[in-house]
Amino acid sequence: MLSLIVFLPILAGLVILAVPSSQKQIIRIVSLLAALAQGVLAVLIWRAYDPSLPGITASPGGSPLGSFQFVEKLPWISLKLGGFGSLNIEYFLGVDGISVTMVILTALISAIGVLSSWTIQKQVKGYFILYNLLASAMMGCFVALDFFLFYVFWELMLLPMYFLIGIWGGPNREYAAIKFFLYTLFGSVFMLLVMIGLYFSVIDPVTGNHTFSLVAMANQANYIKSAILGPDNVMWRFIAFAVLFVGFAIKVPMFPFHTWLPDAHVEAPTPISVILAGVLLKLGTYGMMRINFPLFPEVFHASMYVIGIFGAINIIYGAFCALAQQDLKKMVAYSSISHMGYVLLGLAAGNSEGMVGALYQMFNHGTITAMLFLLVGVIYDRAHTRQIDKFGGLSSYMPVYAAIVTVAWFASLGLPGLSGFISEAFVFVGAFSSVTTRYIAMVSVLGIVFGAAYLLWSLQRMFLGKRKPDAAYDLEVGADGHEHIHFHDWKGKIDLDARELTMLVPLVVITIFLGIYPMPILGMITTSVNRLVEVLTPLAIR
Amino acid sequence: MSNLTYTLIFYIFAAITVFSAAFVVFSRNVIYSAFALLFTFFGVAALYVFLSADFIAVTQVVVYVGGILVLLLFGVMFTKSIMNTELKSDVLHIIPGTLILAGILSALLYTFYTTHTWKPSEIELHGSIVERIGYETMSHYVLPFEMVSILLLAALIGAAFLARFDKSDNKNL
Amino acid sequence: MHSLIQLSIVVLLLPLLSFVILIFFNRRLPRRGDFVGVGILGTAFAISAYIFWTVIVQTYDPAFRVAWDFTWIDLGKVPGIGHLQIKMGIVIDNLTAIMLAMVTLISLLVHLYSTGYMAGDKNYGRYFAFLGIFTFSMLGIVLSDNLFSIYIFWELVGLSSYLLIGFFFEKDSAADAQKKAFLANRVGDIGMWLGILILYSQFHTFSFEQIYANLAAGKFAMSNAWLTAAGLLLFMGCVGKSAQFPLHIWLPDAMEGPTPVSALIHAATMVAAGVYFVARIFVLLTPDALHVIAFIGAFTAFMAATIAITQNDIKRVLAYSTVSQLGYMVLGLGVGAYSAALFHLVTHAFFKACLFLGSGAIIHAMHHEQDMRWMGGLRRHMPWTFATFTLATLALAGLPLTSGFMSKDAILAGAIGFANVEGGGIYYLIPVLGFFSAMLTAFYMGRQIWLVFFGESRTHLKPADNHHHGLDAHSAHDDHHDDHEVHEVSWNMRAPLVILAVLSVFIVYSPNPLDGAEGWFMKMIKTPATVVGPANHNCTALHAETPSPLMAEAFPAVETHGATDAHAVTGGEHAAATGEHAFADPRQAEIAHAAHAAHFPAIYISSIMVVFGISLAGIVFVFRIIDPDKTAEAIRPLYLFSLNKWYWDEIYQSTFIKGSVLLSKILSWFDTNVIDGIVNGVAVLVRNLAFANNSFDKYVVDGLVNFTAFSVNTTGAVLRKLQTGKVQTYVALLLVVLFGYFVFYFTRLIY
Amino acid sequence: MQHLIPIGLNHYLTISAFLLAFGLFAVMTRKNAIVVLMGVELILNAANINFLAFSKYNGGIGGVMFSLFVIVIAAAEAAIALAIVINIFKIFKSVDISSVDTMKE
Repeated sequence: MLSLIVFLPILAGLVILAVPSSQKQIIRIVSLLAALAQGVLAVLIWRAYDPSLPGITASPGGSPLGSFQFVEKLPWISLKLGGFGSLNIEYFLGVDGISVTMVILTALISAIGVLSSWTIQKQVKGYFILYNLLASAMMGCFVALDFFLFYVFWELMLLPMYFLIGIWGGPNREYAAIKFFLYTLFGSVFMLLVMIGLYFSVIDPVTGNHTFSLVAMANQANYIKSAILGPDNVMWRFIAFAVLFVGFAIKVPMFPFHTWLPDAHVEAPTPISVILAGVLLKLGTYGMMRINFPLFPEVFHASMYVIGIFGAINIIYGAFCALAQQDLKKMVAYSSISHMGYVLLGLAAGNSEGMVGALYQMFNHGTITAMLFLLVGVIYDRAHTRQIDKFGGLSSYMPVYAAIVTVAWFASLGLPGLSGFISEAFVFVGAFSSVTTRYIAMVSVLGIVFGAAYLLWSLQRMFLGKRKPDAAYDLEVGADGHEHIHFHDWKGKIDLDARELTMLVPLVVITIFLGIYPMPILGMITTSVNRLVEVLTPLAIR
Repeated sequence: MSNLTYTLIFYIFAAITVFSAAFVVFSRNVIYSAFALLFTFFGVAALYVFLSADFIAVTQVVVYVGGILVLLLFGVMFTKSIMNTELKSDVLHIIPGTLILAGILSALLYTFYTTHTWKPSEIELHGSIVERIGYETMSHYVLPFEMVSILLLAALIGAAFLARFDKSDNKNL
Repeated sequence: MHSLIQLSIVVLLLPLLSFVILIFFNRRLPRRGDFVGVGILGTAFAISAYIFWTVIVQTYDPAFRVAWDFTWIDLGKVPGIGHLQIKMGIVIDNLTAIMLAMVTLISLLVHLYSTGYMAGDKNYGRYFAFLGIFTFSMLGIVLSDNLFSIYIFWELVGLSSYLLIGFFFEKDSAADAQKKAFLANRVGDIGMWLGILILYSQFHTFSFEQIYANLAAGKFAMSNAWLTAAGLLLFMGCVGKSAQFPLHIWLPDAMEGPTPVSALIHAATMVAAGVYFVARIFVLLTPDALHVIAFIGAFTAFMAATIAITQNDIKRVLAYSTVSQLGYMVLGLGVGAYSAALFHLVTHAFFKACLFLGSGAIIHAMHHEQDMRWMGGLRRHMPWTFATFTLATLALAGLPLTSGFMSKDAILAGAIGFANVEGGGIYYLIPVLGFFSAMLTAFYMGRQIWLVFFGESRTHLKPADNHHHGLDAHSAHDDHHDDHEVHEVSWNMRAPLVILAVLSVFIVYSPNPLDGAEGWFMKMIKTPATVVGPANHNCTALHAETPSPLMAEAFPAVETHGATDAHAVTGGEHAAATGEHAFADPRQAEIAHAAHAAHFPAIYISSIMVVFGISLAGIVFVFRIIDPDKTAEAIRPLYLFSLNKWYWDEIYQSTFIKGSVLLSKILSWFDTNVIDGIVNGVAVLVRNLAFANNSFDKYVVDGLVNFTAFSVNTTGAVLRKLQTGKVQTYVALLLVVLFGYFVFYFTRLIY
Repeated sequence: MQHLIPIGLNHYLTISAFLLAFGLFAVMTRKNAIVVLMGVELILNAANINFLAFSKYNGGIGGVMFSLFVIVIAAAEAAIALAIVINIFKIFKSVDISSVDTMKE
């Protein structure tokens, strides 16, 4: 099941390989079908998922696989390395509450990304092959339970992303692509080091060999006491945690490692922005929840305060930077930074409410920001500019677009009734309830106001009022006596067309539904998060 | 058959094999070489019989003599006209070749006769093994067998393709 | 589930249904679906009226309370806490029943009124949809039984207010106003949210009932300062929503919305939600918090009143008057005059809605002229409007025989009582400001009446360049705009005025025009017993400095009550049901006593003040014994101070807004230049290192490489001779090597 | 002489060594491609003799089977090689493989 959902896009990519590159429509449809099949599988997984099993790690006396579901475990690479012993890498997939939500999100965003890629005209075949590779790698990251396998998927993701930005991006695409590539590569190199250190510190309780299994690594009893990252080696564990954290923080992206994000977003084509914001950023925080924190719980506990401060900086700093932007996409990119700060803050709280909020925020940020980027793409397609000042009064001329923008913008600023609110609320509830992050939460709350400020301001400048003199479009009086809008060299429908509605309406519906009744997602994650919190709480406090 | 007769017959066939092989190599005339090769193959087939591999011997005769040799002769005739005096085959590196021949031969023989660690098994093959070959082919060796058959098929098709007589080539000739 | 709960859920969901129908289908319905909105609100009001009837008239029990909740979010077995569920629920008590009826009634009337006022607008259908979502959110606040859902509906109210203020979004001023309103509310909301967080972090529940039970049981583990902070932070929500100082700035600007919206949202319901919320959390407010609240209320009441006297826009005067009256309510709550404040909330809702709708009628009739200086003499053209407007004005000013008199008087009496109990001094500032504001209220309302309805029409005086037409409905009418064609409005706009005016008369609330306490309202809404203060032994320290003989008696009784019974909150109300005031908190009891004693002084003082105010307005603006312009000139700095609204907008503009924008620019610069600069600098550094490395490479490493290449080349030239291209040469070489191996092997074997 | 009378493994190996040596010599020195092919056949036969000899004196059937496959593959090789030779002939008008030295440069 999980293998299928991971490798379906690659299969589709292989099929596309066989399709002549002139058959653009077939290529798109094959990708779409793969994405839809992935979606169906995600729904099946969602339906079959048993929310009462916690996952995270093997409970004492329980199955060594932990209570993961849909587990697939096969020996993959077994190398005898002479003096180093043997290298045992497993093909180990499985989901628990933390990953299953991300699997669903990935399937959803992938499908929407394919739809959004319909307008790509340049080298369609190559684009979709890379796209499908990316989709597979993302999905793989979320279901891999072997650190090595995770790392493979993690790196596999980097390459298509580099090309997708570097070939199909905007005018400054090479710079952005290289920046993205170097930043994330920088992070992953450290991850590799820590991974190897962990490998030699952990013993699989069943086989007695060293193992890359994250399930075994998450159980502190499996560590060799005197090993490099064993419990005795406090300093090295601290360094490993920090290094790993930086690796993931780059992906989040956390201040001060965030500058690749605005560049990458501004240059990337719309679907790639959607994927980037919708799924890729989540990998950073997912990695923290899956790897960074449970493997080094005592270090996590000691550094909660610092993580919280960085979360708060992200929230407020991102909001302020967003306030100053003239480019709409850049503003949304900074809003992403701000919103990922909530995730960090929730994680830093270290309690169930905060973690649930963080995970739920990851999901909601995925859907909401995807929506924001799609909407930016819509206007960019038409007007070929994203300067906020070049618009004005769009509400009158594009009512459906304006309505969806309003929903998306308000979802982003955390309006109750829309999903973003619940996650932000839980993040704050958690952060405030934790004594460590209480004051940080009090400062971060300001982010709510500034978030509202930049979103409402941009909304006002673009959609309210009247057309500005130097706007990127003209007004024409139509046959019916009403004023209509006219974009230069845009032949399509002025308001949203059917394809765009197909992408946006499901996201709007999800956003509203999950804002009113969050249990379909929360129900899956609470058990796992509670277990995670237990694992993270040091024995002394537990 | 007495032991001596057995030995004698072996030596006769061994001599036929070795000398005809030498003739194959040293003869200047390709046609002669081909016919000498015929004898070599027969000699080898006889030796196979001595080695209790009668089935292989028959196969040797059928395939080598009936197939490969005929093929070689075809090749000779395709490429040279029979009546052509140029049937003689020139030689190259004759001195290093002879040296190497001598060297390798002596090295091998030296090895064989100085190595005392050969450990022939108590059991030797006796009598006909056709039935065992049949069983083995269809059980243990069925996969190689199938692969070899596919290889043969591919080789035949490939050979036919390679050697096909193009019209364009015809014009050039 | 109690049948009332079921009914209230229906009432809650009906406006939402209206919203959903209208937002999606308004263009397909006849008349853009306005009848859907009116019809649904009519139904909702009918059901609310039934609830009101059942609860207030039939049951007639001050302690009446039914509640119901369901699990909204289940967080499972949370480590360290246990099974954690977040519940949503509905509670119906007397206050809820009254608010429910009030909100649905005003909403219904505004819907009805809007069918006339908004007719012909291009977004007519959407307007009713927005009214629907507003009513839904407002009812949600009223019905909520926990802080979390109140917060949710609180923000939704903010959203609907945002949508409705900016309904004429093509006007830049409207777009600015809607943003300002939302942001000001957000600032208040984050305070409220922090307050909620403080309480949640202690008790892991949002439910009022459980929080109060826990507080009463003394389970609040943080210091008392935190509890006071929690109360004040929650009050910040009210500051935002009820436009109290310092977040009052948004409300006057919100008048950019359509006038019926101003009536519904910015006069009667939404702004009252803040007061309602403070009433809900009243029991957890510590005395310190209450003092702050009282001062903020008094200051707001006074400040807004001073601003209102110089405003020329008819709606702005009413807006500042709303701020001022809300200040009264907050003051009332702060001094502990709980029922009086809520009483004022209800009475104010009706007469202020009436005033706004009346002003809407005037604006409508005057073709969107809002400046009072160019009105005048309208009483002859619009008798119905004149009558109802005047009645409501009298109620607002607080003349006897009106509802406003009773409620304002009760608040002022409470303020005097409070000051007496607290021991005078600075606390007397509160009633003084209250009375002074009452006079100012009478003065500016008198001014409005005189300017608008009396005298002669001054339309022609209006400077031509000052023409400003809103984008309101009927802009087409402007073409054949005739000054003398001022007509009374149609029935669907008149009927709401009449109904609201009738509801401003004393008899609706109390048989005794001088004492609201004898009416059903004050009898049904009793001050709940506080769960902090002396009832909470953790908090006794707070009251060490204000010992009271009553405390010793009340304290042990309530402590046992609170510790064992989750319904400690209603304990006092149970006692009250028997007919006597039985305050759990001695301080409350003291203030109530003092307020009772101050009842008649308050009546006298306020009546005198009001009459003085109205007469002064008459003297100035009708008989012109004192020339207003000369007076204004004489006290010009004061006049400008008032006209420019105490310069609050400018102060905020130059500090917070400019500051934020500046900070954002600085941070953005920092981001692109410093952080990205560091990143790029590292890249340049690495590249320079690479260059340095490169030269090393070129001369040292490359030298070696070149040497190697040279030697390889020479060797190659030799070996090349072997590359004959002949297969057999290669075979020969191969065999030579093989032979060599043999030799090597054997020599090893031998030696 | 006692080496010569009971026919043993070494006899066969000696024969195969001769065949191998002759085969190699042919491959190495003859210019005619056909003769080179004949040399190859000799080498293959030498190998086959070794297989069967070891098989016989080891009692296993593996060598027999292997030699069978060798024969088959030899047949295939011969067919392909001859086809190649014919092609060479077509292109170079000769079967003299010493003239086929385009690999030189």
